[in-house]
Amino acid sequence: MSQFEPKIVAFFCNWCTYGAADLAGVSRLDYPPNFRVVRLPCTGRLNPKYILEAFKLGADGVWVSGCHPGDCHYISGNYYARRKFVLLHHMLEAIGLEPGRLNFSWISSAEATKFQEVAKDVVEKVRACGPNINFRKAELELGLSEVA
Amino acid sequence: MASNKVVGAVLVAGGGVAGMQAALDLANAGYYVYMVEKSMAIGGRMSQLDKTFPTNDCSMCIISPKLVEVGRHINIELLTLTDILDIQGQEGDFQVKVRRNPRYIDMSKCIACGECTKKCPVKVDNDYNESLDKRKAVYVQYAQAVPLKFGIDAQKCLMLTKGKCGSCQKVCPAKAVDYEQKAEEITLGVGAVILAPGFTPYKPKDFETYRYADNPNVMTALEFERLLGATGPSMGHVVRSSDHKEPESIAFLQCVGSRDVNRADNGYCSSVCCMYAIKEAIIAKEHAKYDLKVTVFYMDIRSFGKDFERYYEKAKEKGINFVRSRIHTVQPKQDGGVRLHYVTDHGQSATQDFDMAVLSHGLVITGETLDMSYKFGLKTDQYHFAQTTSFAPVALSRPGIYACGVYTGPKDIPSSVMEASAAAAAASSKLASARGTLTKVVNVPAPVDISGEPPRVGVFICHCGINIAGVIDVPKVVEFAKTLPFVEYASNTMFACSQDNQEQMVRLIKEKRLNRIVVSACSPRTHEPLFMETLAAAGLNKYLFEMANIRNHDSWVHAADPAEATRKAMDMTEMAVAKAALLVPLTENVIDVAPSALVIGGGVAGLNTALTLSDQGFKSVVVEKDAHLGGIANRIHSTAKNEVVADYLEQLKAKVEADQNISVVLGAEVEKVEGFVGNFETTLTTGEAVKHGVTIIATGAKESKPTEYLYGQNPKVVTHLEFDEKIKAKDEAVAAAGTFAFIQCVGSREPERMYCSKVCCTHTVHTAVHLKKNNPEARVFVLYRDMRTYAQKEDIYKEARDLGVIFIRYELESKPKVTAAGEVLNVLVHDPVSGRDILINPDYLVLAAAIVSGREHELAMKYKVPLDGDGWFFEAHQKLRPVDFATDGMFMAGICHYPKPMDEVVAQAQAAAARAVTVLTQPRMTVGGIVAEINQAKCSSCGVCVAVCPFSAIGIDPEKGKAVVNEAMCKGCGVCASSCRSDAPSLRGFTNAGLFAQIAAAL
Amino acid sequence: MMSLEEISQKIQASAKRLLAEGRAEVVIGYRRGTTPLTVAPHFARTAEDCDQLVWSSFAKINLATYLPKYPGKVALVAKGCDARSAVGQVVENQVLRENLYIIGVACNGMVDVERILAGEPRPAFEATEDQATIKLSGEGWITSLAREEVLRRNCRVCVSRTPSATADEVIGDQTEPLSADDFADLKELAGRSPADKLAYFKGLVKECLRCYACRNACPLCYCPVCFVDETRPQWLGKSQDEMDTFTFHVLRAFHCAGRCTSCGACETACPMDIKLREFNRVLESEVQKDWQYTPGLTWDQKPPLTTYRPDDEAEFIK
Amino acid sequence: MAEYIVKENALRAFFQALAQERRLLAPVRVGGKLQMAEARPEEVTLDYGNTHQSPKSAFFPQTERLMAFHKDTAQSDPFVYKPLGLDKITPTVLFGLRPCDAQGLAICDQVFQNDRFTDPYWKTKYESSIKIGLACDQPGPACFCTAVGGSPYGEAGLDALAAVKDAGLALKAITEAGAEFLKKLPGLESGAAESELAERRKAVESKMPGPLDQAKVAAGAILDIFNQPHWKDTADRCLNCGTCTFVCPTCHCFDIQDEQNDKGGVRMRNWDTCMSWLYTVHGTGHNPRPTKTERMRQRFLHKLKYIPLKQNGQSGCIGCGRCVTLCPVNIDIREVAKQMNG
Repeated sequence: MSQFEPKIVAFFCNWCTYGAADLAGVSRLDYPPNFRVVRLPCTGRLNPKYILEAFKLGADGVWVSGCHPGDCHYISGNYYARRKFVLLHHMLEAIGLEPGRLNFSWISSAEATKFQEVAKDVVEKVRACGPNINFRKAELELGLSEVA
Repeated sequence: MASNKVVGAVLVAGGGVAGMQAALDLANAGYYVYMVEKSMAIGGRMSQLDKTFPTNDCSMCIISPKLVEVGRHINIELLTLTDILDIQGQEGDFQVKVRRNPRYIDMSKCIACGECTKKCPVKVDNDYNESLDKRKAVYVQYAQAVPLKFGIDAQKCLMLTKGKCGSCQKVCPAKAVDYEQKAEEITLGVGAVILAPGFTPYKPKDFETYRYADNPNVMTALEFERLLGATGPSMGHVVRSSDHKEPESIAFLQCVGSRDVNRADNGYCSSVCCMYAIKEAIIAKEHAKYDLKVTVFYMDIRSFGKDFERYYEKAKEKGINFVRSRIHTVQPKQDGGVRLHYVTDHGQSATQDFDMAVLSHGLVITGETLDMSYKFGLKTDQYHFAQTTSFAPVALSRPGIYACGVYTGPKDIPSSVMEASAAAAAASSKLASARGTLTKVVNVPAPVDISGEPPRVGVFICHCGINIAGVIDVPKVVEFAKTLPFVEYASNTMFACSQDNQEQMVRLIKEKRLNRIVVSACSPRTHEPLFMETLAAAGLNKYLFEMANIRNHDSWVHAADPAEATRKAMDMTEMAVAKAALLVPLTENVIDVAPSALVIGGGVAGLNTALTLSDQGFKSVVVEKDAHLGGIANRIHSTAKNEVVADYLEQLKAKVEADQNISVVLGAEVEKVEGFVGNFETTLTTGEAVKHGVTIIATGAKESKPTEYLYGQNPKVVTHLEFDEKIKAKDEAVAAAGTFAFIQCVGSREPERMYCSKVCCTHTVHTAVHLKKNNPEARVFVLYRDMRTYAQKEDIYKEARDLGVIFIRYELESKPKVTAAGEVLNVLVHDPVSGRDILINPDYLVLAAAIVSGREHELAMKYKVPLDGDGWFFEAHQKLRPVDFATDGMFMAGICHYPKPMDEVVAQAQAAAARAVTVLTQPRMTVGGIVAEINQAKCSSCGVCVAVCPFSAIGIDPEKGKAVVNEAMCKGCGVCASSCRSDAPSLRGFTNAGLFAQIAAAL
Repeated sequence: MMSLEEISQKIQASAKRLLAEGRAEVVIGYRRGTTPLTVAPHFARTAEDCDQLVWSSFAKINLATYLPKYPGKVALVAKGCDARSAVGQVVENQVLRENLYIIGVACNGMVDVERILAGEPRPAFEATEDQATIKLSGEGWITSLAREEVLRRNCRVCVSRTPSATADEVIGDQTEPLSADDFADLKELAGRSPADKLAYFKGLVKECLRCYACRNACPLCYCPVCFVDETRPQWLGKSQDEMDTFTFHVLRAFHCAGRCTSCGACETACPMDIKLREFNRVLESEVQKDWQYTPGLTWDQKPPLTTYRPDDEAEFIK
Repeated sequence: MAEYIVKENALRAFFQALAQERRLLAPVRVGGKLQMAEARPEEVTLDYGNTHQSPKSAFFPQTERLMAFHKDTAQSDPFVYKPLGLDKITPTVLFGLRPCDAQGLAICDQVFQNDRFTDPYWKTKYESSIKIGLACDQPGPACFCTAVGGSPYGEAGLDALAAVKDAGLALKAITEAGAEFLKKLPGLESGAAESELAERRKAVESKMPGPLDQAKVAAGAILDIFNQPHWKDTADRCLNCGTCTFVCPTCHCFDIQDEQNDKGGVRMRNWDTCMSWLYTVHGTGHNPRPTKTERMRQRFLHKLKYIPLKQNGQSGCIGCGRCVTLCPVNIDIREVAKQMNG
């Protein structure tokens, strides 16, 4: 039986983690192809809605990554982001999101190896959670099931 | 033969952080810049660093935007692999002869795919990694290098040395390898030259004591830095070179090749080693997943910069052990480790074993740099640093040639950056008449109006030779792209970035009336600007562009799974198309800039800023709250270089008075502030309203009033400034006195004021020398905690000791006790070396009272700029933007930023002026593009966006009661857009709709 | 202890005084409701209007909800939680401090009317109360309930019953908290499986009608356009999709994080009697734990999502 | 018409018979609340009071998937909307409808099928159902059916009416369909219910409010009522929360939404509420009912002026009292009706 291949939406800030992914490419550091990257100027741009939206649309996992605290290209963007993440992460796990579905990291543009490690780790964690059934929209699919 | 010709170009030699900053400031101020770099890429030493102190910022992350900016600047011509041969002419009109050495790779063709490196059979020590690992003979200096072009090491290449191999030429998909390239000499006409050649780290090879040469587990700090680096030889994993085992303990040995006239002949302090050692110690402990023991062996910890002392304290809290001692012998151990022999603080011999030792080696001037100084007629000091004065800290002995960075003395990054801006200001001070004469502007056709048109997306999918197509089924992605909504045209291309493809794209955009463009190729971080220019050239608004990074994020990392990689490329293209279809043209607007400055503070910093601005032809108003100019410098006798401050001040004031561009308002302060960059309007307490384009805060600081050591109770106890005033006044009692004592760190480096006042140690030894020279019989005692005579100031410390000044160290826990018995002042101090208490009866007890900030909260609020916890004005970035505020158009200079000596104050003042000129030089500023906007119908005026904006770019419109974005200040981070509960702010280019479309397309 | 009648009289007297002095153009308080166990918000603009102002254990709706952008000078009859909401609104520029006068009332907690009614299926036509009891009567029956036992859940853990720090005046004897919310139930839940947690929280909102009464009753939900009403992009469907509903509650709680004063207006308004505060409490506990922040206690505090500390803890971020 | 008595000990069998015949909707306790819901015979309660929510969702659910299409070009009819569910509607019996609610459904029926429009989803469900009322002996403090032309023993919209008698039921058929249905039920005993019901009706009605005078509202010009000053005062209190519309048996507004993903799309109908800003906002951003005053006024006018105008004087409010009880700020339609009448 083939193993479950999760679909993961990743949100990277342009200046650090997106750069780390670029560098991982330059360095040919391979990692699983399970995620799709949405490039943001800053993790501060990440509206918590986007995370919920990704789950609602059926993402099995979400990965958010930006500059280390203090390294923000926009001075304090990721400090504000971090507070939002603290609340959202706590909230979602408190109401029953499986730990491992929603992942956060700080990866600087020089940390290609950390990028590779975290990428692998995120995919494995999400894989272990299994398909996202509980946080996806059903109404539409219920309707579709009648015509498909 | 003097000519009056003034050339509006400047040559900057050295592409390190200092050279880059100078080049950017000049280019942004209307001068054409030749940036000459010896190696294949710019970036300098900073590109080798893992982190930077005291913020632990990732070094590469913070310089790479600067690298890219320099690399892409239309008015900076980057000459890599280039040497300067000769400088002829004089200030205003130099002819600089340079030699451009061959790279053997055609830069216009190289796509940096790395195929050549893969195939190259030659392995060479990798200098970027301090020879800890190997690179190939054809290589790129480092992954983020600018220009991102490969080059061939002519000394090692088999083809170039032996005429055989040629494999790189065979595999290069872009046909970029050219073994026939030859060196060429060219002459550049420039008005001024800035030299920023930097340093080389001291090589402890000959220093047998440290066993560096024969024990691989004794490394230099720069090697260790590379070991810590994520791109280093062990990818940040701290292991010993000998056995790749994780060390259990590491010793840092300070002052290797510094403060050492015996072996190294380097009497100076290298200024940065204490801090980088602390940093490396902290990072090493963080990297180790176990309890790594780190000990730093030091003579004095010199954490004198902004936030350095706290960093040192934090290191102690983290368990890093600090031992005051100089290691005299390093003995190798069987297990590969070292046994250190040293004498303790209390005079006892001791040994300790470590698995590794790191030598904190100093910064030295290379022979090559020294040769250059001689050749170009530039005076140097005994340590080969270029000579400058305190009042003209970036001007070299030959007019028209300026310096910045370590060339003039050891210093850290922010000081180098400050000097770089200062050098830009100084270098252009005589060139103002030629500003804008040699600079280029880009002319683009007016964009076509696409309003009302449905999206017509053009998709270009790049093969990147075999880089993408070797893994991804590109034709399949093209066919898929054609099925996506709004896609009008899709095709594949061998190299999307090639000149012919750009032309093809322009043609297709026009022919097929494409109004959105998607390129699936490499990283937007490197290539987006290029394609945006292509759109502009085709008459399309450049923001109607989106990229899918199917190379770096796909083919290069999923080579093992072509099917999944292809699927991913399809998804990524779909995401890009989905977002692109929702893009709208973004407009850029121009706003007028008032070409003048308001300088707040009429001290040395403020006046120098105003004068430097005047050199560039800009008017300024200097507001001074006192009734006279000069500030705190009025009370200082002389500088560390023995320059008399009063004479200097007199000249300075006279120059300011005579200057038509400067008007001074005395006895006034800022009452009210309106406006923003380019258009400030400040009302002074005198009622005068000033319109200005930029603001420079130079409000200075104060000497604190000590609350201990009988200060204020006994007339013999005085502060530094009070004592200086006596010296200035040639006080007879001082001249007659026989015994002097100085107590250092009075009110500094204490829990409630955890910073070093930076100037006191130097000022004390300088004064002590003065006293000794005036009266060799005088007995002078200095009671100190760590002597912080950094850089060449160490010489004064040595001179003081040579003259017989007695230095006694004390601990914070056992401060000297000062009592008075009648006329007699008793100073009792415990000497840790002898273990005895020493009683001194000085005629004068001089206290190095802490320098304290003015805590200018009100001023800060008015200009929406921040103060740090100690009340110092808080710069935009501690390393790379030391004179800028995060708020555009706001700058700072002098000791309102942090205590510093006169030369650094002057440098910072010139730097502030240089930074200000980059704003003032354009009569109009372009604003807009990717900035936030507010949908006022959705705004509740709750103020969240105002509070979170890092750049104070959002305010509440008092009339409408709704938030408004000041496009001139917005940097496009989007924090407002994600913080607003009702989605009133939107970040253009990264709208909710666009991002939702991407998310949906991803799934 | 001051009786309800006395408190009512004092409110009336204050209201009249404030109107007469021009300190307020309207006093927002409560009047008797048209059915038992209810009060109605009352906007008193004249002295006669003021005579109808009352205080009762049914004054559970948070009148601060009316404040944002309310024109002119307003006096607000406020319990502790209501005053905290008003303070938050001032901090968030919804109300001008100089246009607001807070008539604070020492609150002894409001009663849980839904619970009382659920326990008494016979139609009640009258309800009376004194300090300790609520008396309910219908056709041929009368029953009395101990007030303490039918308090709302949020009132049991209220730590700011009397708004002494921020009110312009306080009526009634200072009341002390019964206890503080120790979030013990949430902590217990946190230790359970994700499936259990999800079942609990999804169960809470199973009956949600998406009427958004909770939002409209909330003093913090003053956005001109709520995220659920966004149409471009419309990211929350309008159907009874379980996840859309759930997302609404999660996001609403998120938007109230560090701002919610546990006034319970949402639960009061909810026609389905959903324990909406459970969502808010999850974040309330986190905000308290991480940033030691309690909203609405002072006029100059910065809501936690509008600020940061460089050393904020976030150990879950790799 | 047929009359029956169901003794207490025969109740269970009666409900079993109902459930056997059709899908049974009846008052049951759900999470502490009395609701009209799909019920097992043993769950049916004859409790006091009205169900928490109106029974309208039996025919007009809050979300109703109307049509769907798929995008699979390999299958037939991609991108073509096909109706959903019409062929899967099961005949239903509603037991325990309060007369006020039955009246409410009858009003909705006029909206969903009339001489201009027919809504197949409503029509099919409504017409295939049997509605058995349960008369109301203990009206609550917010009940006022008698004030708006109804009665706790009213028969409009019902096929049969029952009342609790000795813990059992007295039951009579009202329509032919009702009579037919009851006749088929096994074990139902005939008995004299008609007179019992008539007598009880009088007794209960006498305890309830008399007719609400709406003469001036009926006669008045809409614009005059529009401009009455009392709206502002009520609007001051109104939160626009829309609770009233969601619980009202005669509120029937809906919003049609399409949702789609990469596999296909669904068209669904969801309850809407005139209390919402979104209800009237135009694509331009203009909103003809910009504030809560207009929105709240609209609802009362709809109930008390527009429906009577369109449905021969029938009040759009049937006096169930749900909005009065559940309004968080105690806006009482009885008071508003009085104010509207001058």
